[in-house]
Amino acid sequence: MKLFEHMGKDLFSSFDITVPRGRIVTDPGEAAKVALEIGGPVVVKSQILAGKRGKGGGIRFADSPDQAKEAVSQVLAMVLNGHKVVKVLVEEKIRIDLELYLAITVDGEAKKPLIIASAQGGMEIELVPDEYIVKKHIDISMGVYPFLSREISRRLGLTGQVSKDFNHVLTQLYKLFREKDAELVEINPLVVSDGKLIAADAKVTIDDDALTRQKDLPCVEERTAIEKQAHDLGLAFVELDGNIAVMANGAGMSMGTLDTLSYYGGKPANFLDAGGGTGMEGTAKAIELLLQTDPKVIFINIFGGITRCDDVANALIQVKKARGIPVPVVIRLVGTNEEEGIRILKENGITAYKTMQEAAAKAVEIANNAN
Amino acid sequence: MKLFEHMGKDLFSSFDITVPRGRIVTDPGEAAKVALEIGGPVVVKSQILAGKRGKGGGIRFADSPDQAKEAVSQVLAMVLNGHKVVKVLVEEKIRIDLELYLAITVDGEAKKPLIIASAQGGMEIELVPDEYIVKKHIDISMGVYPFLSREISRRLGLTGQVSKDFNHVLTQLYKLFREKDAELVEINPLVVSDGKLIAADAKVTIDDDALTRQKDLPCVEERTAIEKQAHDLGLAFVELDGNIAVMANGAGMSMGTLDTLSYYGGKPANFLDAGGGTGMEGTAKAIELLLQTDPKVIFINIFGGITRCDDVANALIQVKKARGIPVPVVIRLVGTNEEEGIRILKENGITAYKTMQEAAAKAVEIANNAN
Amino acid sequence: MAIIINEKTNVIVQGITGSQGRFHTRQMLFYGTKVIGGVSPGKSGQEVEGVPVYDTVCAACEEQQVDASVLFVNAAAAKDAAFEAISAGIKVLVIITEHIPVHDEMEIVDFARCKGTAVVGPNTFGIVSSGKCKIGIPPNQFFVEGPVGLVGRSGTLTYEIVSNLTANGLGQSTVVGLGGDRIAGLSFVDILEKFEKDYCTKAVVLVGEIGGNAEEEASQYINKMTKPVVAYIAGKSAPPGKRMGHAGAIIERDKGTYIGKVEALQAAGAKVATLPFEVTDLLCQVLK
Amino acid sequence: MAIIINEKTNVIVQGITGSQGRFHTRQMLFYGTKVIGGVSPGKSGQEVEGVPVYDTVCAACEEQQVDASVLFVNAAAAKDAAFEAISAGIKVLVIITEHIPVHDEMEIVDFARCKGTAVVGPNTFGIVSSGKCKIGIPPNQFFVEGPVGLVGRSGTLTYEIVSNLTANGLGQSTVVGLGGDRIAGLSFVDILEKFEKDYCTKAVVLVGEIGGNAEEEASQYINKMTKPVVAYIAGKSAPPGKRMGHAGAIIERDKGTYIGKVEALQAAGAKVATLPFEVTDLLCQVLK
Repeated sequence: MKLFEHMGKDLFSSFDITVPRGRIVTDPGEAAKVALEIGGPVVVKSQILAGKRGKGGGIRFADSPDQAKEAVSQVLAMVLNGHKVVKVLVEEKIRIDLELYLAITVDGEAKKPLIIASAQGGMEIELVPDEYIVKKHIDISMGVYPFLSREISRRLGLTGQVSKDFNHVLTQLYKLFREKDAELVEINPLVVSDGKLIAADAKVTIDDDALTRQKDLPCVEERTAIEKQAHDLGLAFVELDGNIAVMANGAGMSMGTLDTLSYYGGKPANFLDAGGGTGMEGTAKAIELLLQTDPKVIFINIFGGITRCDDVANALIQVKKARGIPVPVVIRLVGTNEEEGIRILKENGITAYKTMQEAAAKAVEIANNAN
Repeated sequence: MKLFEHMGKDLFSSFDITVPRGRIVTDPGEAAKVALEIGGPVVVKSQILAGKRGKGGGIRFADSPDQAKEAVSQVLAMVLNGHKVVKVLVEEKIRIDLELYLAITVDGEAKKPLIIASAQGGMEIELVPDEYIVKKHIDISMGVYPFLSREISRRLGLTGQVSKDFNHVLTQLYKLFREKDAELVEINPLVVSDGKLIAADAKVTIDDDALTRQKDLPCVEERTAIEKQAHDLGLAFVELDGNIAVMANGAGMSMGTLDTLSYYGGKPANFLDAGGGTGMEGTAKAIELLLQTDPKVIFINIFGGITRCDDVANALIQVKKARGIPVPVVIRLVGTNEEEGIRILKENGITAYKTMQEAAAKAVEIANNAN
Repeated sequence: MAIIINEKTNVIVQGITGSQGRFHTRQMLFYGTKVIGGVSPGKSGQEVEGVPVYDTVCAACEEQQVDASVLFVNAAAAKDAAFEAISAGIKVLVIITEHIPVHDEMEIVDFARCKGTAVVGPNTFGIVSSGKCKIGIPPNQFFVEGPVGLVGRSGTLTYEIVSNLTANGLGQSTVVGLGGDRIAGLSFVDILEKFEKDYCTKAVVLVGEIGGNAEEEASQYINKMTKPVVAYIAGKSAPPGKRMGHAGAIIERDKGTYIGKVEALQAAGAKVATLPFEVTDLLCQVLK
Repeated sequence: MAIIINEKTNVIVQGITGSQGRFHTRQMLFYGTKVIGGVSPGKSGQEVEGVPVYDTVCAACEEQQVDASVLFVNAAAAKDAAFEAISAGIKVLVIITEHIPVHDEMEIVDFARCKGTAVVGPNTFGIVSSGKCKIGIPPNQFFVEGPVGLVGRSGTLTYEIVSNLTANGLGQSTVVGLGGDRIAGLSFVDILEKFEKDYCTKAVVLVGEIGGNAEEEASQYINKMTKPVVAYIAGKSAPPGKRMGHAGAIIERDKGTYIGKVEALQAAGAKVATLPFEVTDLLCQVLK
């Protein structure tokens, strides 16, 4: 779960990492008030979950409360990277002497937390050459020790008080990372401002699998309506832009199914991993989800392990009887209780395929002929 | 540094380990007040740092405030194991269904914290056979996890709610052990009282080397006056009951010196490890300490490594000139700046020995002839 | 022979009294796995499918040598259960549990590495040394003895390929599921090293996915292997930036792309199948 | 040969700009130790006795291969410095610092064990492979090459015995100080195992102390050794229950008594000297 910038900054504050003074507003009038309180030039920042706001015009500067009001009313009218702006952060404009980059993330290959830092932070961090990026793994049993931030400071060229403050920010950021089950905490830029370190931005992503034990965090919904339905059913669902609705069981199998459809020239409408042991009711709901994508054909590819083929067959028939399925269904069904599943389908006039490739080719043929 | 029981119990409370209600008192009148507040039978416990108070009569029971007053006045008059009682803990008398033993200490061989537990806690824990004692090491990088307390619960035969409470007590006790730099935390007995776990005693020893970072702990002074002087000088000093005052450098060397003196039939008056690099002033003060033990002879055994022989010689001469040394001095001096040290001594009429055994034999001879 | 587990491996099931634990204990026993005990706090004295249940792992270890443990506990209890098994000195730990928080996974893998425990998973289907021992959840019928070592991340995709192999007369020495989460105990390279040494394994199949760079790392080792390797990488058609179920299956920037992985594997001498069923054909070629 | 360190060992000094660090860097260089760098945060660019100073251990490691590090930092900084060395992959860490909190010591030793770093100390005089390399603080002049391997806990007591050996023509292969604190990295057994394998070591001296049961554990290994062992145990005359400087030198209940240790050693075939200077005589006997 990604947090909005202002939520990330609230977290930073609670972990004693300095952020610019400011507040979140939802209308231009409030913005003027906040600017007045701050009593100087302010920055107006759209709160959306996508990056590259600056380039899209989602960040404005204002020297007076009136200007702040004007800027906020402009930003609130914007749609950035497909996200409508509904909240805006108004905060003091800080002096920028140097922009650092600092992030902690999970490195799957090393199986450890990874610190990424650079003395060339700011908007173009992706373009900074490797030799200006410092990467250091953290032993999770040990945590962040002063020596580690001394080493990073050295590589970044930080000295004196800034280096000491950097140790504080890194230590606290790691504490946040650990205590809040973050997958990513990122400060870009971490600004050196009159000799002090200030987190001018905040990107925090929380591990979805840890949300049940992170109850005091704000809740942010990123999914589309249909993805949310799938998520609530415990299914992994991603919308795509094709016309073959796809259900398979297992993430790798689902990807393999998309690949096979693409190989035969088809365009999947979605990725849907029905997982293992979803049962008949869950499978029926998954099929209903597929119908919402308005496809030309439905392709079901099941290799029954925990999943039982008879459950899948019954689910399909149930949906068909209950609400009708207006498009052709191509189904491949092997594995646990295969015979029973095939029998149920046959009784209802559906012939199941034995191999993924035959079935995929058929589904693509139907979809392409329907155009 | 050992803490008094009441200090240990205050710590337990702050770590959410239940202790009997009670308060510390220093006069019988207060005791009656506390007993009145508690409103039932109370226990009166002398606060001294030695064990076996119960056997020495340092623990009394009282059914009324008057009895409590009487008991406290008795206990305050006592000297237990050489410790004069000046503080008494008055607390509720709890129902005892079962007495457990639970301790966490540092295991030097395994190099890890060690949990020691028994279902046969109480006064005679030293006599409980090994098969009724559960010992479990803790991986310090991991800490105490529920599985560990489940395993200990199983071995102790605890079940249900008591087993869950035991997990809580163990987890919190380990937290205390770690956060307070304890060498030992011991609860004996940990009482099962009406289905609840209550720490009826508290023994907590804090690592002396960690006291500088444990500033919020109470300060307890256990040393004799002369040991305290030595400690303040950075020297390790232990009073013994012989008549040969001994100074050596290094703990092993100091012990070896005592052993050698004993071998020749001598009785050391003390153990004094002058350490390494104490310098002339420190060495002079160490020699003055030796004089306070009122010995028959002073034996100085120096193998100069960091310690410089000329410093030792100068220190000895300085003390001799400044205040006189009323007893013979036998000195063995080898190592760093040996020639210079021997020359200084010779100028002042003292002949240094080359080997420990010759010197020790001589010191014993002098001491024994002086009787 | 086979790798990691064989017909002598004594296995315990942590979480044996849950429905998954019960079901798969039965399936593992059917397969011939020596399931010698189960652990479920507070349930000691019970039996599941004739297997004795203990309160703790130590209690099980007091009775018999335990070589491996498999976790069917829920995600919230997984770290405690894994630490319990590792602390008890069990050398193979198979973690079926999915949705374990990633910080817990990092801690488990770190502690296991320190103690010398091989962790298969988390979020894995398990490991099968065909005909000898199955630890995990794959359907029994497809796994028959033979010369192919297989390592993959996804369960059903692996079953798909294994069943295709078996249908074409190619049995397996050992099939290992690394697990679908971003953090996994054993890596491709760990498994490839073991297959390279295992004299029963004549050829190796690697079933990868887009995202991360595990396949690129594996390629470096494949370059040094004497045994032929056939690979399939899922996710060729996945759009960038979208998570596809597995945490691993996400492409960020230029890292972990399908093309990058295929090129690395081919440069290392592996044959790469475009679709899952082609793996069998390529294997037949390299085994000739 | 010798154990743990030799004439090729590249050494860095952590805390090189302190007075102890400076003094002993000079002494080690005199002895012939290859001190190739020092670490002192914020002091990079300086030199101590011609040795370059770096801000961090990593900075030193970027310049040259570092085989060992010796710590002269204060007790409060020791854990951080030790973790820095271990994290950097340095395989021998000698911790001279005394008064390190025991919890920090447990953490250091645990992390080192996990990473495969050999820790000598804390609160040790160090280690000397005579004539080749000295890491630590013993006076240079007494350590000459020869056939005796020596392991002890206390500095001056060890110097006493070494000087007596040297005076009688018995040089040393390696002399190791385990350190005087309750927690030590390497144990007697670790060192005895290395001496047993080292072909330059013909006989071994163990200098123990009352308290703990390290000497009892060592006895079990001595029983299996082919090389002769001579031991001296300090503290025969120490009264029970009193701490004698070293945390180890405390006798609790029946554990760690002088008699218990001597009996264990003798039962294992070691010769036990009653007084320090007798060690030389006993060695002469066993080396004949």
